[in-house]
Amino acid sequence: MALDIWMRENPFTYIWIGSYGVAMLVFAIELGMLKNARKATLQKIRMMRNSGGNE
Amino acid sequence: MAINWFKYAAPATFYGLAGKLIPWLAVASAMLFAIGLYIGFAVAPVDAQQGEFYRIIFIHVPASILSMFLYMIMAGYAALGLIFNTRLSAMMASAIAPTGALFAFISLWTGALWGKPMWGVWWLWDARMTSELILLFLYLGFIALHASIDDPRRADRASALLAIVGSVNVPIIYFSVKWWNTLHQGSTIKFTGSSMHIAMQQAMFTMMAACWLYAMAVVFARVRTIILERERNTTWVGELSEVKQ
Amino acid sequence: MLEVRKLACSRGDHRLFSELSFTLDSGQIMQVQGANGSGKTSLLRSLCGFLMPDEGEIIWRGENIRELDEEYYAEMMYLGHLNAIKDELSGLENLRISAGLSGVELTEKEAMDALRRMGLKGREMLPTKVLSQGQRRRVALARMLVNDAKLWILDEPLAALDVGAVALIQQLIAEHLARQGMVIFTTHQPLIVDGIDVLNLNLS
Amino acid sequence: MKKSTMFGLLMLVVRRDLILAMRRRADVLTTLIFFVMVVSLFPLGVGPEMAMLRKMAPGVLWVAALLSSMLSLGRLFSADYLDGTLEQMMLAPQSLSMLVLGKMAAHWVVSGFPLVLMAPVLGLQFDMTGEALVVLIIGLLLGTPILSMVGAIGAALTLGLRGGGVLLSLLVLPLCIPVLIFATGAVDAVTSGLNITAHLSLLGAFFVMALVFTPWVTAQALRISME
Repeated sequence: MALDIWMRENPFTYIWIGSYGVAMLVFAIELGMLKNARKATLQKIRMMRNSGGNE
Repeated sequence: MAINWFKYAAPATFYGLAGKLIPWLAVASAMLFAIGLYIGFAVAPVDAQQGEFYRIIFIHVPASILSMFLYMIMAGYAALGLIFNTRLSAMMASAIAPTGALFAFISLWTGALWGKPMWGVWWLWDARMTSELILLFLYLGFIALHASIDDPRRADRASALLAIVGSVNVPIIYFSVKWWNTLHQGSTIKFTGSSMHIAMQQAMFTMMAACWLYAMAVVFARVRTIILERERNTTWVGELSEVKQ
Repeated sequence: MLEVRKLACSRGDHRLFSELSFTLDSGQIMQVQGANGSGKTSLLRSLCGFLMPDEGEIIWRGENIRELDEEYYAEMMYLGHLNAIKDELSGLENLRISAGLSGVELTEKEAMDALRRMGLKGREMLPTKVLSQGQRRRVALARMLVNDAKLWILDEPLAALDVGAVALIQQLIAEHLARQGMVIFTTHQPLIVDGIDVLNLNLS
Repeated sequence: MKKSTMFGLLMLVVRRDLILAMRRRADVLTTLIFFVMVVSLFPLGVGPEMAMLRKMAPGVLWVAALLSSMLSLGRLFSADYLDGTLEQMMLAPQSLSMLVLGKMAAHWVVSGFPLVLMAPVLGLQFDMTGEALVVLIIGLLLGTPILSMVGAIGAALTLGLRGGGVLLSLLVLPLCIPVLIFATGAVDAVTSGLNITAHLSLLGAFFVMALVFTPWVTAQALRISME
């Protein structure tokens, strides 16, 4: 029950780290994955175009 | 008018349009998040019943609402793609799914964190939380089905059908769970609308708008990658400046 | 009768063929030729309505086969690579079921006669798992004897067959054409039908 | 040679699938044995206290029925897909939905109905009352066909995919939740002396809805998967 007491003493830390922190982390991961996917796709296409000759 | 719509329904046109919109959406979303958090934490007063903990709902409620709406929008795009065989709608459907699933996850996570101080338990088999969990399962099913089919056209069409079947089921599931829930336990703590301070409402709406804009920006960005992937053999992709460099 | 207009098909990223047009009339036979992977099977599967072509349309008696649906299927027969026979069932049961699925109810005698003509006398009642590859193919091809379809679509009908069976199939095709039927087929073996010109469609 | 009617074709498919099931009895039996085993494992896991077991019984039986029907669903179309029979079914001169309905019916007779027959015996293991057993069986009779019908959609969508079995469960199980809720709810209601008509009529409504829509949806899914 230590968590319960701590939670009531530090509600803002609990809210920020627990909810908003996790939500932001999720958003950050999603954005990171998007950026990565775009980079990888562009790279793949460039490689494909270069190897396939400029048609 | 009709011509315009068809023009934007072409992946090549939409790619450019989405590319122009994304920065604006992103900036607006970030600003609204900042404003919403400011109102939510600095302006809105402490709730008499729930103390500070109620502030979790500023992210929890928008996430829940978005996860449900995104599923419906996804099913709508899926149906469009299946009926009219438009390529862009199918891509939109598969671009929405991961974002919807993440919002469902955020909703469950923050719901649990709100539940602990309120109810004393992390999880309650309450109608809304259970439905949200099932919604997450439906999203995961859609994503898993799409991912396990190699042929993109079959993947689009099969998962579109699944999304439509799911969207017919979502209300049935919701009401079943709700009915089951009232049978098995008494009333749970409810947030009565009248007790909501005006600043709380403002914070909620601002956060909601921010989440919507975020979702749009992310979905557009994802759909752009999908378009690139699918259209990699076309000439217009070859002429893009980001491909040429 | 059968008209293909500007058909285009692809497999994944790869465009198999495009701008493909031809017509086939009663009493005509057409062989689809092309190297492996040139889209022969895909063309036949589009003609069956399994594959949705990227572009173009397939017209039967003046209407798109997608709209005709069951009316079209009542007039066509498809024999693919797969035999569509069950190991656990006997040749007789298999034939009666596959004919039944194509809308024809066979009496036991009709099915027996068909199997005998295919050279399976004495093996009609055996479960097909004990039959050889060629014999199983014969069970599948026995459907050519017991249907009244106008259009036959045959994908490699001669695969795994011996000389006698090949001659029989050629004879059956000739009979079908004489009844004003139509045939589209692919093959890697020569298929000669006496007195009739085989139209050629080259995909590669 | 006689032309077959729509009903004739439906019966042909049912008869064929039943004959095939008879010749592959092992498949049918394994599903049933799985059901019995899962149900029998529960008391070992939660302890032999009768009051609790009696309360758990409908839920345990239903979850076990759900899982065992998932096992057999994977085979619903895959054998016909692999040997080409499914192609021929799609070329039948009657609507594909009808043939699909026939396959669903045969699937239920083979893998749903035995569970219904087995349930009372297992219910006695959990000390269910006679009244509760009757309601449980009515619920299973109405509910297990829905599992076959909804499951067929999933089976058609996952046709020929790697790891199709697990994927199938992932797609179908969430859709079956309402059936689970109302079928077990009916048993709960009768044990606490409440009226069960609401539960059973809702189950009946689900059954009719599934009967109307799922064959068509499954036929569409099969067409997508065959491309």
